[in-house]
Amino acid sequence: MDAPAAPRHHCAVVDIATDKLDPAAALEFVSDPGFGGITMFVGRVRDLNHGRVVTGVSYDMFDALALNGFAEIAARGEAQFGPKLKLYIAHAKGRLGIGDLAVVVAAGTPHRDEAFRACRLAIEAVKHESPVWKQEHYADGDSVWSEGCSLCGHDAHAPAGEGLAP
Amino acid sequence: MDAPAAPRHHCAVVDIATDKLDPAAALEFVSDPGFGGITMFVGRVRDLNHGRVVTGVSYDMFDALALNGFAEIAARGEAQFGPKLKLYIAHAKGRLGIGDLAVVVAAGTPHRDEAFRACRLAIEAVKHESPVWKQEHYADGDSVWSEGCSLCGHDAHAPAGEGLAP
Amino acid sequence: MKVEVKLFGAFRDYEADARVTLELTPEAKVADVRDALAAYAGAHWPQFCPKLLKYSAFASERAVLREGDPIPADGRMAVLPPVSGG
Amino acid sequence: MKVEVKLFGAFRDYEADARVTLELTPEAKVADVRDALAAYAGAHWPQFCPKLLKYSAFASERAVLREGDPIPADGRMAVLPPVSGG
Repeated sequence: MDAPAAPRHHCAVVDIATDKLDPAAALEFVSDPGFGGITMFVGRVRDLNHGRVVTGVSYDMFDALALNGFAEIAARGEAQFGPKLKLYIAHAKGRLGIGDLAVVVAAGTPHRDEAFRACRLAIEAVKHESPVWKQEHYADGDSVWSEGCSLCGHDAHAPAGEGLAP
Repeated sequence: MDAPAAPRHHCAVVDIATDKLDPAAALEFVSDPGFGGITMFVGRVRDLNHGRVVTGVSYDMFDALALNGFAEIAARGEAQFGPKLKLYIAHAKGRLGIGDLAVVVAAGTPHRDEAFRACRLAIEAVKHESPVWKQEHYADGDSVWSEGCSLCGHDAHAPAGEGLAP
Repeated sequence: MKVEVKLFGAFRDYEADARVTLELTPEAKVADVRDALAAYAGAHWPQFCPKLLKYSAFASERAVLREGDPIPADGRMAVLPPVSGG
Repeated sequence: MKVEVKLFGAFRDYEADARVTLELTPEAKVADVRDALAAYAGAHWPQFCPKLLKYSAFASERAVLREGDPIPADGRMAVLPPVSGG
């Protein structure tokens, strides 16, 4: 089958000061008459993390590099699952409250197994590779940058609990 | 943590003559301030199956047994993932056109891995165990009941291509 | 006793009202209902493919039944061809 | 040459305008920028934990860079602490 003319991948950084993540738009984007399966992941801000009461989070992002990375993730999905894949990747930036949407990833494919695998591939890549940083704000007034995944090739993950943040 | 008071599982058979599947309601239902991950699967009617042009499908369903089965699937999810799980399972019955939603399954959990696994567990169980039968209608006027999964304990799957339908 | 078997999926093509009433003894098991339905199909459904019944299960409104299970007390059953939801 | 390093995440806490300008030779590599930033941090950021830089990567707007890569021609870089999106 020839690739359809419309873009098959949508990548976005959404500044929630002026906009918001839209799961319905994600479903719509990855839909196709030839697709029977759509899998969507929605990440939301939780009220508790490691036992601390969270009142909100701030996401910092290197927009240009993040968008490049999202497009690269989509290309990787297409290399793995072929052109019969539509992928939607959108991440929020700015200050979010509890329950606010932080990330929406959706994958549409002819069959469900590829939809699940493509969606999982995309959200894992977004989480582990994208230049996005989360700062949690706590009920006691404290704020802490989350420890995360090191992008240094020589050491894929920073050890947990080493106190990288000041 | 005590189980919350609100029902954690929503199971429905939706007669699309009078109603329709609602992914937004599914997302809303499985949301919780303590949940960071939501995974949703949406199954839609495809325009092609095994190379034949499909114009629509009809879903037949044994409603009472199907609802019992959905509740049993939810109980299985809770046994596997614990009470911090909200699950939404809804399947359409009646005549559907191309692109219409056939099934919506959503799982909300504190973290994303459980959300993916619970959603996958639920859709696989719905597909393989629920008393639902799909009849495909083709452009040439023909209609065929899809071959499927046998519920006989002695023989879990009917062999493909044996021509079970008349 | 009379046992009413609801028909679903491909079985619907054989009976306009999607049900068959069979006569069985009170001590009959699900396997006997299967035999009785096979006999009924052989007598009334000339186009019927016996493989469909071979791969079908029987159920009450609450559960799929095994071959050795007794017939539900209310005599209400269903025959479930291989399922294809989702 | 002047190299402007944008600061993200936990690095933002150390400079109000979230950038540092470093002086490097034209043939400098990414590893030299890392050393220069470590020296800058040691001189200007009393609260700084050196482990943060150890686990951080450098990047242009287009890609994460390796230690042996040359500095981008436009002198614009970013330091990326461990990421925590999603």
